[in-house]
This record gives sequence, C-alpha cells and structure tokens, in this order.
Amino acid sequence: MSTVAEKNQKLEPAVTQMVDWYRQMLVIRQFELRCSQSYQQQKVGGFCHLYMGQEAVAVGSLAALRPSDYVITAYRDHGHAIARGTGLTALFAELYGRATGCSHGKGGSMHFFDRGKNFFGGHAIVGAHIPLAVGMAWAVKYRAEDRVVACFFGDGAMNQGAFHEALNLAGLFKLPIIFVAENNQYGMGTHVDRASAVPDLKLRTGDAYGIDGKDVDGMDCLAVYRMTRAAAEYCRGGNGAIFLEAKTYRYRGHSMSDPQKYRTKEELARYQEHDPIGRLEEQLKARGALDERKIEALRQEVHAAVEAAHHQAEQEPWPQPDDVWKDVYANPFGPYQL
Amino acid sequence: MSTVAEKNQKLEPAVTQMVDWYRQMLVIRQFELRCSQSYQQQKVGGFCHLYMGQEAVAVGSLAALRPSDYVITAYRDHGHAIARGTGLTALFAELYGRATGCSHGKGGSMHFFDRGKNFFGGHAIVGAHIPLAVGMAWAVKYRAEDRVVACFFGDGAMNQGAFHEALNLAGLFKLPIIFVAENNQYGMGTHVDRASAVPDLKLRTGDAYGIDGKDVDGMDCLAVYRMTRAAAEYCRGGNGAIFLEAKTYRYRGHSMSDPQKYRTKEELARYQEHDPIGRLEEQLKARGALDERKIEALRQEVHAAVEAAHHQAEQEPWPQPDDVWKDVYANPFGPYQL
Amino acid sequence: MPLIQFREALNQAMCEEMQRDPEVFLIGEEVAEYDGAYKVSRGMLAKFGPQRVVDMPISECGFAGLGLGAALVGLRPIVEFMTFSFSLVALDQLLNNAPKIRYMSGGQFKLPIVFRGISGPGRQLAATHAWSVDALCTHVPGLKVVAPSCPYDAKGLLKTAIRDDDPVVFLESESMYTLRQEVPEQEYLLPFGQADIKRPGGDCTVVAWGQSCVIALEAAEQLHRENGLEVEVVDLRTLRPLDLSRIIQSVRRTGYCVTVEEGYPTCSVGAEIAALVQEKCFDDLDHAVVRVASLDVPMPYSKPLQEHVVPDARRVVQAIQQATYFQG
Amino acid sequence: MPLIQFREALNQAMCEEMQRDPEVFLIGEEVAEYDGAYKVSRGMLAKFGPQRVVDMPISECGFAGLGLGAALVGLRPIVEFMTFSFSLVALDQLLNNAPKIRYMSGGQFKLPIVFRGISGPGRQLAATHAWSVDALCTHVPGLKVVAPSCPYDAKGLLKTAIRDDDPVVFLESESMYTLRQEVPEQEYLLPFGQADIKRPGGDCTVVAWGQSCVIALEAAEQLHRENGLEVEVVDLRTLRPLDLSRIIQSVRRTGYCVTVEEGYPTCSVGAEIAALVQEKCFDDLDHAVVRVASLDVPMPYSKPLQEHVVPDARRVVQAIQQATYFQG
Ligand SMILES: Cc1ncc(C[n+]2csc(CCOP(=O)(O)OP(=O)(O)O)c2C)c(N)n1
Ligand SMILES: Cc1ncc(C[n+]2csc(CCOP(=O)(O)OP(=O)(O)O)c2C)c(N)n1
Ligand SMILES: [Mg+2]
Ligand SMILES: [Mg+2]
Repeated sequence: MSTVAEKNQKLEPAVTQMVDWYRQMLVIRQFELRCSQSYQQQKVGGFCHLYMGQEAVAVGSLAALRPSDYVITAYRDHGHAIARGTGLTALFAELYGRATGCSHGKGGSMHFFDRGKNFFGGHAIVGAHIPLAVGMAWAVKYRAEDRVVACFFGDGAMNQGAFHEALNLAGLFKLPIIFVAENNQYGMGTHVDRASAVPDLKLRTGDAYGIDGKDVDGMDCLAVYRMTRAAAEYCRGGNGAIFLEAKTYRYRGHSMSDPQKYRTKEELARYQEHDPIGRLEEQLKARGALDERKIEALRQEVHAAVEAAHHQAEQEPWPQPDDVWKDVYANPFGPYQL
Repeated sequence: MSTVAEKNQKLEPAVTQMVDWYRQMLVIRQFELRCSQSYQQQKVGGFCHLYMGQEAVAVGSLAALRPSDYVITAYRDHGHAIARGTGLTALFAELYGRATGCSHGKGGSMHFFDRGKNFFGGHAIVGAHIPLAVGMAWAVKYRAEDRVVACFFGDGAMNQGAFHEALNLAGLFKLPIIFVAENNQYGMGTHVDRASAVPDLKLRTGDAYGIDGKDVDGMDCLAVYRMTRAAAEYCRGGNGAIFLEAKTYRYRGHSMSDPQKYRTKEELARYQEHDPIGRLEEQLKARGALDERKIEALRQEVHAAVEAAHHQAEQEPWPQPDDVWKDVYANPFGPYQL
Repeated sequence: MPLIQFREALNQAMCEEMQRDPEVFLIGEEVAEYDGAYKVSRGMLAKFGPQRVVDMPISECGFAGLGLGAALVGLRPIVEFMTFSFSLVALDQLLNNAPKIRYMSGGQFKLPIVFRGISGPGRQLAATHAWSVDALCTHVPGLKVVAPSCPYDAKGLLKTAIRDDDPVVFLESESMYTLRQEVPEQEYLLPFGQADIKRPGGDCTVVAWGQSCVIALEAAEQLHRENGLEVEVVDLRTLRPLDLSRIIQSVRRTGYCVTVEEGYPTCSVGAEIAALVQEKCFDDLDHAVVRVASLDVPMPYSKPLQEHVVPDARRVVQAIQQATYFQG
Repeated sequence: MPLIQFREALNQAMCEEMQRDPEVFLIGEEVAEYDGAYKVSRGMLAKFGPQRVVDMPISECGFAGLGLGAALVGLRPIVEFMTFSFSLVALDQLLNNAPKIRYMSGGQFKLPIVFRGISGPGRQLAATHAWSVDALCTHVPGLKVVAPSCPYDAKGLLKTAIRDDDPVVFLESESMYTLRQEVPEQEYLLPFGQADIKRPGGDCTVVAWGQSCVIALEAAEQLHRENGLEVEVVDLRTLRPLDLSRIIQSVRRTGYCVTVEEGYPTCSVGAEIAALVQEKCFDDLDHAVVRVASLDVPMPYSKPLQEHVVPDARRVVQAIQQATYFQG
C-alpha cells in the first residue's frame, strides 16, 4: 500500500548519489572556468554561453532520469552534456574545434551532441529544438517505449512560436515529455518582465495547453531532482506532458561578450549567496556525507580531471579541410558533383 | 454617476440600428448565395470560403466599432468586407477578377481589401495576419489615437506560432486590440477538439498572455455587439488587449470543394435551427420593428441590390496583361530591368 | 500495366513503404480523416490506423519539427504540407534544422524524413498561396530535392525518398495530380541524381522538372509538329542531387539550352543551370542559355493575369526558337 | 570629413531619419537598453526614448509582423534582426507578407519598412547561425535588397531605405561593422539600383556586394601588385533593383566576369548574375563567368574548416586567374 509519504520516500536519493551530484556540479563549474580562460586565450571560437549558477538544474533533473531517456537543450548546453555523462575531453576538443570533439568540430559550444548518451544537442536557434523534443516523445509513444524526454530551454524561448506549437502538440497527443524552462530571468539583456506578458512562467501552459506547470527552486539540486522525478513518473504513467519552471540565475554574461549593464552587481551577489553548489554542500555536510577534507579532495580531483581533459584536448588532431564535405548526407550521393 | 446598469444601457443599440444589422446579414447571405452560384459557373476562381452561418459575428462586432477603427481578418472575409461597407460591385468584381475589383483583381475572394473603409484584408496564410493586427494597434498607441483594432481569425489559427507571438506582444505592450476568434468548431475538416489541446478557447489567453478571454454566442448578433462594444470601451480605456471567442458555425463546406464527411447532416441542422438571421428577425419582431411585410420588402431589396451588383461586376473590365507589373512596388524602380 | 493517376502513384508509394516498414508514418493537415486535402492519402487511415496516419493542427512549424525529432531517433516520417506555400511558416525547421543537425553533430544522426506536398501556383490562389519552393530548398546543402513529372517517376522517386536516410523535399503539383500513366505492378525504385531524357532530340536541350516538364514536352511536341524541330527534354527528376553530366552531354550535342520552371525567375534553379551550363559548355553553346520562368512579380489572382505570369508551352516555344535562332 | 565605423554610419543614418520623421522608429531584440547586440543602435534609446527605440521579446515572426502592420497604416519601422539567421523563423512575414500585401490589395497600401541586420557567416557560429539570406530575399519580387560594402554607402543607402515606400531588406555583416571610412558631415542619399565601380580596370569584371566586395577589392589589389592585372570591381550595392546595365557595360569592356558572394553557391545571386551575363554578353565573353561562393556545405564550427568554406581573397584571385586564362 503506497501512501504519499512512502512514495515520496521512494523518490529520495541515496546520499552517495547526492555526493555524485555535488561532484558533477563541481565538474561543470570547473569546466566552465577553464572554458572561460580558453575563450579569452582564443582557443574557443564562436559564441560561448556559460551555465555557471544554473548547475543544479541540469544535474538535479538529469539525475532523476534514466540513461535511456532522451535529452535535448538549447545552446547553453555544457551543463547538460556533462550531467549526461559525455567525456570532458570530447567536450573540450569540441570547443577547440578538433576532429575528436563530441560533434567532430562541426558544432562548437552551442552544439554539443552525444548520441551514445541519448543527448540530442545543443541547438542555437532559440525555441527551434522544442518541436524536435516533441517529435522524440512522439517516437517514444509510437514505439510504446518506457522512456521520457526532457527538453530544456530558457525563459526567453517561451516567446517563440515554435514553443507554442510544440506545447499544443504535446498536450494534444499526451506525449511523455518534461518541458524544463530554466528561468534565469534574462533572455540576453532583457528581463523576463520585459519580454513575457505573463512573467510567472508556470502559469503559461496549464490553461493554454492543458499541461500542468510547476515551479521549483532551481538553485536547489535536491528540489529539482524531486520535482523531475515526480514529473518523470507522471510521464511514464501515460499522463502526457508536464512543464517545470526552474527558477535560477546565471552568474556570467549571456555570452562571453556581454557588459551586463542590465543588472547590478548587488543582484548578482544576492543570487550567488544561494549558490547551488554551496547549497548542496551544506545539505551534505548536515547529513555527514561531506566534510572540509572530503570537499578539498573532491575539488582537487575535479580540478585535475578538468585540467587533464583540457590538456588532452589541446593535443587532439584538427580536422582536415576535406572534412567539410563529410556528413552533409548520410547516403552516398550518386552522380552529384557541382 | 454611471452605474453598471446605466452603462449597459448606453451600450444598447437603437432598434433602427438593429434593423440595419438584419439587412447587412441578409446582404451577406445573399451575396454568398450568388457567389456560390458564380463559383459553380466558374466565374469565380481560386479558393472561396463562404461565411454563411457566421454572419452575426462580423455584423455584430463591426457594428460596435467606428469607421476609424482598423479591421483585419483571414481569408473567410466576405462578411467582414460587407459589414465594413465595401461596395458589393467592387466585391463581385474582385471575385470575377476584374480591374475594378476591391483589390483590382489581384486578390480574389481570400484577399478583399478596402483602405478607405479601414479594412486591411483578407489574408490567406492561417495566422499570419495576427502580428499585422498587433502592429496596427502598435501604431494606434504610437500615435496616441483614439482607435481600436479588431482582428478576426478562426479556431484553427490559434495553433499557429504567429498567434502566440502576436498575443504575447499585445499583452506585453498593452495594445488596443480586440482579438475575435470565430470558433466555428472546425479548421477545415478537423474539429477543434482534435486540434487544440485546450478546446475551450477563451481560456487560452488569460494565464498565457494576460489577455482576458470571454466567450459569446456568435449566432446572436446582439450579444456579439454588446460584447464587442464593451471590449472596445476596455481597449479605448487604455487597458490593453482583449480576447473574444465567438461560438459559431459555418453552414457550408470549408471551401467550395469540401465533401464535409467530418460532420453529420444532423449536426448542421441543429445549428441552422439557431440561424443568426432568424434569431435577429425574431428579436426585431418581438420589438415590433419588423413584420412579415417589411421582411419581404427587405429581402427583395437586398436580392435586387445583390443581383444588380453581380450584373454590374460582370460588365466590369478585365485587367490588361501589363497590369501584372503594376503595384509590385510603390516607388518607381530606377534602372532595374531584368 | 494499370493506368493510374499521379496522386495514386504517390499513394501507392506511401502504402507500399508503410507496409514494408512499420517505422514509416504519415502526418499532416487533413491527411487522415479527410483523406487528404488533395486526396493523395485517400484510404490510408483505414489501411494503417490512427497511429500511423495522423491529422495535425495547423502548426506547420510544430509538426515539421515533430517529424524531424521523430527522425532523429530513427522513425521515418512523411510530412505532408497541404501546399509548400504553408511551409513558409516552417522554413526554419525545413531550411535550418533539417539540413544541418546531422552536420552539426558530426554525423551522429540520420534524418530519414520526407516533406512532401504541392509546390507551384495552383489555380488563382493569389500571391501568398502560389509558392514554388524549388529554388529556396535547392539553395540549401543538406537537403535533397525531388520533383517528379509523371506518375511512374513519382512512385519510384517517392519510394526512394522514404528509404533515403536524409531529409528529402518532395515537390508535387496540383495540376499534375490527375495525370495518368501506366505504372508497373511490380515494385521499383528510381535513383536520385539521374535525370531522364523524356524526349530525345538533337536540335535543342530543354531542361525541366516537375510540372515545367509537362509544358516543355508540350512545346517540344508542337515544335516537332509545326517546325520539324527535334527538341530534347531533359527531366531532372531531382534538383539535389543534380545530374549535371546528363545536362552537359545533351547540350554538347545540341549546342542550345533552354530552362523551364514555374517559380520566380531570379536566383532560381534555372539561373543555377544556366550558370553551370555556360561554365561547362562554354565552347559548345551557339547561343546563350535562355530561361523561361514565372514573370518576376507576385502571383495575381485574376485568371488572365495568372495566365500571363505563369510560363506555358507558348513561352517555351518562343524561348526555344529564340535560343536556336529559329526564324519560323 | 570624420572617419567613422560602418556601425556608426548605420547609427547616423537611423538617427538622422528619426530626427527628420517622427514616424520612423526602431524595434528589435536588445536594440534599446542593451544598445544593440552589435552596438549599431548605441545611444539611440537615450536620444529617442522608449517609445521609438523598443526592445522586443525573442519573437521574430511576431515583431516582423508587428512592423509590417505598423507600416500598413503608414508608420516607418526599422526592424533589426540580431542576425538574419534568426529571420528564418519569420520568413513567412518577410517573404510572403512583406512583398505581397501591396500587390494583393491592388496597390492600396505602401509598406515603408526596413528589415536590417547581419547576413553572413560571422565567426565560427556553425551551420544554423551562418545564413547569408541574399539569395532567399533577392528571389522574391516585391522586396528590395540592399547590401552596402563600406560606411559611406551604408549611410546613404540606409537613409534611402528608410525613406523608400517599399519593404527593404538591408544586409550588413559582422566583420564589416568596424570598417572605417571618411563620411561627409552634410546629408546625402544614395539611390537604389546604381552599382558603383569600386575599382576601375579593363582586364576583368568582378561583381560583388557587401562583405564580398571587401574581399574582391583585396584580390584586385593583390593581382594589381603581383601581376599588374587591372581588375574592375563592380559593387552592386543593391541586389534588387539590380543595376544590370552597369554590369553589362563593364563585361563588354573586359570580356571576363567573376562573381563573388558569401552565401551558398546553388541558386544564388551569383548564379543569377552569371545567367544574366551569359545572356546579355554572349558574344563579348572570352571565358565563362566564374563564380566564387561558400562551398556547398553547411557552415562548420571549427576555425580551419570555416576558413576553408568561406570565400576569401585567395579564392577570388584564383577565380580571376582562371576566368582570364592568366598563367601566373
Ligand atoms: C530565433 C533566435 N532569435 C535570437 C537569437 C539570439 N539569442 C541567442 S540566446 C538569446 C537569449 C535567449 O534567452 P533564454 O531563452 O532566456 O535563454 P538563456 O540564454 O537565458 O539561457 C538570444 C536572443 C537566437 N539564437 N535565435
Ligand atoms: C499556414 C497555413 N496552413 C494551412 C493553410 C490551409 N488552410 C486554409 S484555411 C484552413 C483552416 C483554418 O481553420 P480556422 O482557422 O478555424 O478558420 P475557418 O476556416 O474555420 O474560418 C487551412 C488548414 C493555410 N492557408 N495556411
Ligand atoms: Mg534566460
Ligand atoms: Mg474554424
């Protein structure tokens, strides 16, 4: 007999698991610190959108999913790729444009892909991946598989037509998909209040698409985990789609070239006081699973792993000019020669 | 001191006005009967979407607006053009592809335009005119004018991304616009239940865009008038946008070539029992403003007017082949010659 | 061999492939309960059920993307656009996501999807409804673009398209749907990238595809009848891949080239072919390549105006006469 | 004359026109409080206030349509796309509504609107972010398409665009924004449809526009320096209207023609020009028109790969040498 309390119990993670989340968040943070340096050294090109501050969202939510579930996100994708388990060397190699990058140097920071981890990118046109996610959930239902799809996007993306059409389709066909809006309160320099007629995002999907909306403290990894876990159960239960608004904050500029005049240092500092890594650290200390020594050891281990991956990536081979012709098509082309 | 009752009083139309509505609805009905014949005789080309059954929506809502207000609609536009006051000859001439048509033969049934009547079309890509309407309302606010915009579209159009983006913009910028969803329950052969995750359309705009949604019996001209009148006051009061769902029904197929297998004869008959023309007729009889004699006289007058316009249109000149080059651009083209 | 309509050929191709592969399915507006706005999918709902033949809301961007997402995980969707004029609201999915996701991922994904529907002006539908998207789609590497001109080709090419692992844009035409032709009962496929000489001849090469091939053949027939001219009609069948060598071979033989297309003339497929032919056959050409296309205006509604704008056999005849210095 | 950057030239053009006409306003993502993602609108919010310089949500279709609606009733919007890669989600507004509403209404409306922003690959932004929309937009009658190559032209052409009563697509380029040039203090306008000979020469005609003109000039300079070749660079300035007569005059003189563009090679503006030139200059050409464009692939991220795909002066030099049978 499963009471609500029992059910909630079942959703609780083991402490060892939570330590792993902590480690993952450290890795993401460290990865991006290095990334930021490498960008300044012009080892990384293109746009590079750092995830710092939002780590609890990717880590907490993806911890609640299975390896067989499908994951897709926007261009701010470092955290999701790492939480999904893609190797750091492949990620750095991608940033550095190398042939062995996770997208063979064709994608860059905004287009991390890892088919083996069921990680479907990394998409840079705002909102354009949301219909893709719905299609993946369509396939799950079509094949009657026991999977869910997690689709991440920003607050700003919710003003795209693609979002609307996708959510209506997901609601209409009752597809197993968790929409995770990472509300970091800004789309580039525009506060959500100035972009969204209804800035309380969790409200935007219930009456409009019949998709229940919930919000969750996106700076709290455990809360995100619990919410996503429940959402995944809901989806696996054949109830259709669900919408989660994770209230979060990004520490860095929108991309690497953002003077950030749209917010005050104080605002940033206020959020950094609730840093998701610090928060989980406290929780784990309280449970006796971490102490300063262990923390220090973990930090050093993570630092070493990130540095090693970065160094390895710098040794990876560049693609060859002729590689530009590779992977345009899957099937050989016949007599076509322009 | 204006109580609600007094205010409602003020919104009440004079009986003579209502007789005029009745006349307008007769004109629309008669226009389209002729239109349907002409289509069969291949005098009309392209797609032709008849408005029969929905007359109370265009007539009731546009009666509540001023000539200076802006009106825009989709391809099912005969009713709106007539209610807006465009001459019948110009409309028939347009259907017949003549140079003197309301769009000079360039637009056809789906693209009636009448700048002089502040009637901005007639747009055939589903949903694509909704952002235009928002822009017109933007201009009203920009110029601080005392106008509102009425934007008509179907239930099916609400699943377009353009709808979503437009409504969010209207909500965000608090623009003076009345969105009128003519819910005739079908988008082509697809019932609204099969297209919209939330088929109760009036719900779709409140929480999503901060735009209040109301519904109204779209078969009741007076009810539509009252609702639109109140909506227009709301908009003129600087309160922003509003959304009306007019529940209605189309009697004919989606376009002229529709076998209508998606609905039963009984369903159609049920709605025809509440015919908007008959309904208003009853109301006017009850008020002593119409009797059988007057009705008969009106019908004959309308029939004669429609027939005269149709005959005149058939005499109107065809455009000349070289006219295809006209009106591509407003400003002369310089040395361009392909 | 049974004589079937173009639309039946498409229907057969879809049905055969759906029978063969349970991962093929059809989505679009009115494809299921309505049997297709143009009856291309007639009977398919009854045959394959509501899981595999599915009506969509009027959300082209949404369901084009849905198809792409399903393809990303290996399903093989056929997405019908009622007409490609309505794909304009979905062009980001069609021109950005479809052709590029595989590439951006370094080849980790196949995208086995077919987008099909009417491309071309139809009858008096006016400017926004009259798109030929041939050039828009052919412009973009990563897409394949197919444009059959007869039932036999339509069937063989659509079956190939459905089995192809890349996104294919498959262009049909309203006026062709009722064309009839004998089509073999046994199964066949037609390869991409192989143009077909629909009519051989040594006096002038006409390059065409889809509906424009129909009028090219009319013009060729007329010139044969009236002037004894032997016009070779090269039907491209696929615009991407493009069978350039077949075009070149023909032009080398004839010394003259005319292109025919329904779409806008500027930056068009015809422009591309003219540019390629003048490059590859510079010394073979005895006259410049002459292009026939829509006039360079939005499509007007009025019948005589549309007829003036859309290319017809008369204009093709004139173009061939011009291109071959034929004096009449 | 003050030396100003390309982006300042654009800024001046907008400011002058907004000062002159209160019905001109600017909307787009980050144009106001952020001063523009690429700082083109720097200071304009402060100067004109939040009614006339307005940040938009990430709703390109919505605000492109909003601009068009405002233009329908006579306002003169400038709509900034952060880049035209993001206009893909708004192409129905851009390619369907903008160019056709006037026509479909029989000329009852003017649509005085400018869509402006970056077109072209930028730096390592990968496939979906690297659009050159030159061909997509030039394809469609009803639009005007402008692509300046230097600050002087940018300012004069943008002012003309804002005063023009038709929808204008105004193409900029990230790498050009920092180009500097002396620009007169007194007001000036540049007409549409008049190409500019950016460098005169009798040995070969190079047709270019926008950023491609910059590399064409580089190539011309290099060939002059190294080989004494006198290359004439014809800067189109506007792709629609197209100054065909200027191109023809030049090719008649030089006998050779090369086109240079950043976008995809197929069905491109270069293809159009090649097709026109071989038609109009058939007897004048001593070699086929040679086209330089992006390689026919989606844009890769990795630096050496992007550099391989995007045309540069080296490839233009080679093309000119090929086109003129120059042996080195
Ligand atoms: C269609 C489109 N428009 C504009 C952009 C430019 N752009 C990239 S990210 C971004 C802000 C997105 O904000 P949000 O969705 O909140 O995500 P966040 O960056 O906060 O993670 C913008 C405007 C784009 N990539 N695609
Ligand atoms: C973007 C787009 N998709 C599809 C169509 C084809 N089409 C024309 S009308 C229509 C149905 C629209 O239904 P609704 O909005 O309810 O309006 P109604 O016809 O009922 O008045 C469809 C699918 C179109 N014109 N535009
Ligand atoms: Mg955000
Ligand atoms: Mg409807």
